[in-house]
Amino acid sequence: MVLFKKVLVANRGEIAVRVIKACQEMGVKTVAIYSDVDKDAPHVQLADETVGLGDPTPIQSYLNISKIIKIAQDVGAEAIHPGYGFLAENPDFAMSCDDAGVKFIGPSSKVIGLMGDKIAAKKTMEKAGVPVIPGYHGLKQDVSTLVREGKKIGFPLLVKAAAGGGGKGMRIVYSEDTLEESIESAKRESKSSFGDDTVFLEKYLDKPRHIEFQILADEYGNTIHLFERECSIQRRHQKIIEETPSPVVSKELRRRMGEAAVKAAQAVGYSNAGTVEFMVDGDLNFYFMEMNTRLQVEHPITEMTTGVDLVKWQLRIASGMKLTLKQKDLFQRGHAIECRIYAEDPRNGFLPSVGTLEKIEVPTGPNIRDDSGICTGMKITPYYDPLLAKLVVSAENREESIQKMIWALSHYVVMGVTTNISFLKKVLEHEEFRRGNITTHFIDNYFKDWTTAKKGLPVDAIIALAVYDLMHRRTHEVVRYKEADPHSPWKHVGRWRVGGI
Amino acid sequence: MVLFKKVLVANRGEIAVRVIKACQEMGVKTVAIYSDVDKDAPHVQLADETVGLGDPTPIQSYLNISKIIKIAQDVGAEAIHPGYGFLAENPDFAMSCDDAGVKFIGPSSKVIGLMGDKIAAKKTMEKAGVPVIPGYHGLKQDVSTLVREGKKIGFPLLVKAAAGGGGKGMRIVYSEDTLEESIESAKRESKSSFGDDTVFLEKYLDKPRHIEFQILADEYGNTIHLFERECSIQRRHQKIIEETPSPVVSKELRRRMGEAAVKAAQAVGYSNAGTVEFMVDGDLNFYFMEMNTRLQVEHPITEMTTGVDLVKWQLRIASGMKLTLKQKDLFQRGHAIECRIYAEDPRNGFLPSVGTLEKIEVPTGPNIRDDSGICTGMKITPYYDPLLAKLVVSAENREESIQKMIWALSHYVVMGVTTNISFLKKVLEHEEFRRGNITTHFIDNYFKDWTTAKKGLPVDAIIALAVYDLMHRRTHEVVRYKEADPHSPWKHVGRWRVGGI
Amino acid sequence: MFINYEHENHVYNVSIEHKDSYYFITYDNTEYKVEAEETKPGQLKIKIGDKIVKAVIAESGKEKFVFVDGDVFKVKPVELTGMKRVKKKDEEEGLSSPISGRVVSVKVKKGDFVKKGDVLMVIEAMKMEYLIRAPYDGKVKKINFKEKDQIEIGQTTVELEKE
Amino acid sequence: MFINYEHENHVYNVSIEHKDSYYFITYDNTEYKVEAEETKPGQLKIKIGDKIVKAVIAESGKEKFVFVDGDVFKVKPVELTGMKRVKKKDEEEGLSSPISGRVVSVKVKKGDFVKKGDVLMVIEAMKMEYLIRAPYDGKVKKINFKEKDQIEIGQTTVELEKE
Repeated sequence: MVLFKKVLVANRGEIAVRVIKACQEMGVKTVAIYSDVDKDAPHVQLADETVGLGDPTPIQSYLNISKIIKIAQDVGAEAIHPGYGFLAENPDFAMSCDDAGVKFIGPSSKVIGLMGDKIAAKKTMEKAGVPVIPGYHGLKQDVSTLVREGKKIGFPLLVKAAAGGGGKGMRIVYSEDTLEESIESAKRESKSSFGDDTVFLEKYLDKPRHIEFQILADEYGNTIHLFERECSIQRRHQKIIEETPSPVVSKELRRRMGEAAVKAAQAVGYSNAGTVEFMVDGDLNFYFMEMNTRLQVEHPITEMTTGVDLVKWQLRIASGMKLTLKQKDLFQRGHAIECRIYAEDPRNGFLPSVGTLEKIEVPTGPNIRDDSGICTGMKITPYYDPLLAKLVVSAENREESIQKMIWALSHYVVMGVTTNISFLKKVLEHEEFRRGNITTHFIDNYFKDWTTAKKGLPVDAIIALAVYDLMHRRTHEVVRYKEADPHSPWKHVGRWRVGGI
Repeated sequence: MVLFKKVLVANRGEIAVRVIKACQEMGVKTVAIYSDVDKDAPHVQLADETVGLGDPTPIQSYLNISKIIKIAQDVGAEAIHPGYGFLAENPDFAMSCDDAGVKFIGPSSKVIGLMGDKIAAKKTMEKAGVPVIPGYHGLKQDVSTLVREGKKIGFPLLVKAAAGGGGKGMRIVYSEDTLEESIESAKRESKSSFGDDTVFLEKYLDKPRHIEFQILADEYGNTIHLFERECSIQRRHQKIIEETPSPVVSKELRRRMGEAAVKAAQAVGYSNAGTVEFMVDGDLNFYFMEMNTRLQVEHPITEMTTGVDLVKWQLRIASGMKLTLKQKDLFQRGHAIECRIYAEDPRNGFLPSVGTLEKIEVPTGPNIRDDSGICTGMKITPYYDPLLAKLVVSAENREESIQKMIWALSHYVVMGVTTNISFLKKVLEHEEFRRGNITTHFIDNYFKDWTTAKKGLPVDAIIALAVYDLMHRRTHEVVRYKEADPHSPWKHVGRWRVGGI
Repeated sequence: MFINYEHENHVYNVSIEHKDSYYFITYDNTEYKVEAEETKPGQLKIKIGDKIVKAVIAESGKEKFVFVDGDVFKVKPVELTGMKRVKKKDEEEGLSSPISGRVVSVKVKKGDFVKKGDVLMVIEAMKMEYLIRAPYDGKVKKINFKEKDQIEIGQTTVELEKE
Repeated sequence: MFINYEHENHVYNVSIEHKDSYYFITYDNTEYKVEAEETKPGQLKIKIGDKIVKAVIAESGKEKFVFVDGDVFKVKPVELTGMKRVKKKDEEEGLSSPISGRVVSVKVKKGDFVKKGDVLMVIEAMKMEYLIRAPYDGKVKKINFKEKDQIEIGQTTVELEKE
């Protein structure tokens, strides 16, 4: 078996960069595709060949199956790596690749389809003996049936897009009052994101943790797991901080969950990299939630603690090589954390922020990894996910890993858009986080007020600005402060002392 | 036991940056010192406090014991980290720290003194039952005695500064003809570098490899080793590429050498981080060469394969904490390589290169670590060692690690001084290196011609320049090519075709 | 030198002077005596008493970004005399689009009576949906966008007449 | 456009034209038809046939640095007419300092006869010693530096009269 000679990367941003680098190290030529707004993006700079997609609208560019497959054929790419998001879990795309004679780097179209339908996936897992969460996964999708079934399950409950992932088309419902509206909205979002408005309902667990297991399986039935990732720190049902090992998973629980994950993968004849997501409740019972049939955003923390390069294995497996890693030879070492750096405003409901990146400075040091898809001068547009980069660190233990991450976040400068960097730091500094007392409600429980609180300009920033402006003497448009009327919005601000110095 | 609150870093360049970052992660405040030419250097940018040393001459700045100790006292630093080089192995400095009530982060002054005297060190090791290389370590230091003893040992032999390290004051002598001259030159260099002209002579081994073991010892007698580093790739007797594990060290040899290293450290009551260097011959016999009583330049490859942060442990040990790492819990995983990026010209005898750094671009990616002490606009002066940065990578195995390093070197851009980057790449690409067939003679054996060969401007570079200049239209000073006289130095260059297009 | 900085609708009045090797900054009735150096373009090292503050400053048009202790703040120098209020009334704020995106659905018609919390419009951006809810009971006076329209951050979606 | 580049004492003559979306470069009797784009300032992506070449170019005064396939080359644009030979005679080259540093010892006196290979001067820089050896047998005509003098790269250490 030999590796592909040329691979097309059907994605953008940090994951496209990650995949291109892995290919280049292995001597595989890479082809990047890009929409008009991504013309100068890092993944385009890095690739060996590049082909434009035109119109930045996702459906015209990174979701355009026929265009992408045609490009792969034109440039002679033997395989396509889909990254995550976009077409990564689209069974039609995998199928179209097969039809075009281009290898899709991932599991078979059939497995993607099965796991993409969350209802069918749960049924399959139940049959295979993997525990699942109580819920409604029925085919009757009229709103009144869903409302009735929802009431049966009780509150809080989760409305979730059957075809979804990454928080899209997902709603948490705390009472009957908002049930109907939430179901309708989730259906609409699911329809627009995935072209399918099927939703399912499930029990929202007490003190739930989101813990997932990384899987690698070759095309000859060899399947291993690479231990867990604790992904409980979420906002809007999307992960923002992930770590491994989980502070609550004992050796024994790890063994049992790992076996269940491997069983789940084998039950569907899984191949390539994948992730089995579990919900774990306060009593450490675990339930199968879904299987992500692709590389996961948070894969780097597994790489840092196991020493395995998951992307390289994806390429090897897809080119028909056997998995030479053995379960018994794998072990976790140290502790790794990932923080997702988003262009978003945590003080304003985590709304995405757009703008031009004026300045970027990235922390470097031992065991600091920055998987980034941005560069200075780049525009952050509303077309795509606002993920800028993933900052990943590892250290000898959890406490040191947290310290390192706090240091790294404090040295991560992104100017031009609002980011969640300072919010991430606050989460890591939180006493309950440090104790490992985390659930998927962590942000809601401890940061509800913070997210809406306005915060002033700290004195250090004021001093720095004034010094800078005096050094550069660029601020001439300064006028004497007038005692304004009492209804002025400026009333609670500092005023200078006349004759101060 | 609590950690120091404030540490002064008595060094510059990449190692000062490395130590400052480790301190900051642990919440320890840092004080950087700098000579006039280093005013804007990265270690100065990064530190919490900075104090100038003035005159860049080493003896006036980074070697100025009394000035540095006074600064430590003035700023209230409880400890001094010496890095490597400069005062790191100076027993007077360690002693002066003790006297001033400032903790020296390293072993005791007595141990540094003992190990710094290579002759006394060997005798101590011989007594402790650690094998040493045949040679002359006598006190009679007149040139005629040394010449007589040298002839007894036979050729090739090594002349080495007793107080030396890092290739300074070292000469290899292949025949009687140059023996006397080499001894004199080595003495002079030793005198000027270390203030001591004692040299010793030793047998130059057949197919010698330089393999060293990392040691960590606390102040309570607990001593562990962190496995080997293979450092055979050297030019001018200075390492340029290091890797771990060594391609020739078996599990059994590793156990025996590791035990000898721990025995060596314990024989002198060693504490803190240190390195026991061995020569290994073609039959895998190993001999104690010397002990470096400090952090080693190449420590990152040990960190990458063992998951241990050596600098943090240096700080913990010096502040009186116990070593909680146990030998039985340590293991190597994967393979790591370090390449030292020097401002030097491999095509011109590896002579240092000076200039201003016009542009720097650094490769990033999973398991790529760049320990760097440079920034754009910085001047590389003749005052200090021309080490710019250390590029370190790790991967699942040696072959992948080499591939990754080649990729990383190919993406490492340093403009303004001549560097050894392209030379390093050629070494890694060499078939014998890939096979692991390396000795300390590797560069001499395979790259003698290369180092003196001139190489032209490749066509790709010419095309890139022409395109760039056309795009920017900045080149106006162009004159028609005249058929020059046959003695012109330009005769073997390309000429354009008139009416080319 | 006197400077006014605007940040999140607040104005900060500062005075600064350079004397000998010190900068004297007066803000909020307190005087700070600091030493400062621009170590790289836009990179400041400031010594305030025992504390070392490192700041990074970038400019983009009239705006400045300042990075201090892991946080980035966006400010503008402002003139106070004759300045218009930049902040909208709170009531209007709830009706402006929180994001640039595309209108996926308009839930009301002109003349409709709505209750506080009712969904008026749904906007999609970056593959997520944002609901515009009525900030108070009222009557729909004007609808500024229709389905599939592009909408920019801050634009008013619907105008409501308070009950 | 015609350009001459000087690199390591060789001159490279190139002609280039831009037509449609292609650049036509002629060098050493070969014509190359390439597509090129400056993706970031100083960063070029060039398509030469099937091959993609990525180059980085930086300028410093008259000098240019070009990074291609992991190697950096320093070039200068040159005028050939009336140009002086920049390269010294080989004989002189061996006598010039290979590095900027400090003279630690002078081994000869004016009028001494030396043999090829004899050490004339020792220069120290960056904590290493460099020996200046006689490139041929000869008589010492002039010694340009004494002990402890600062010496710059390329400066002639000792002048020798050939035997």
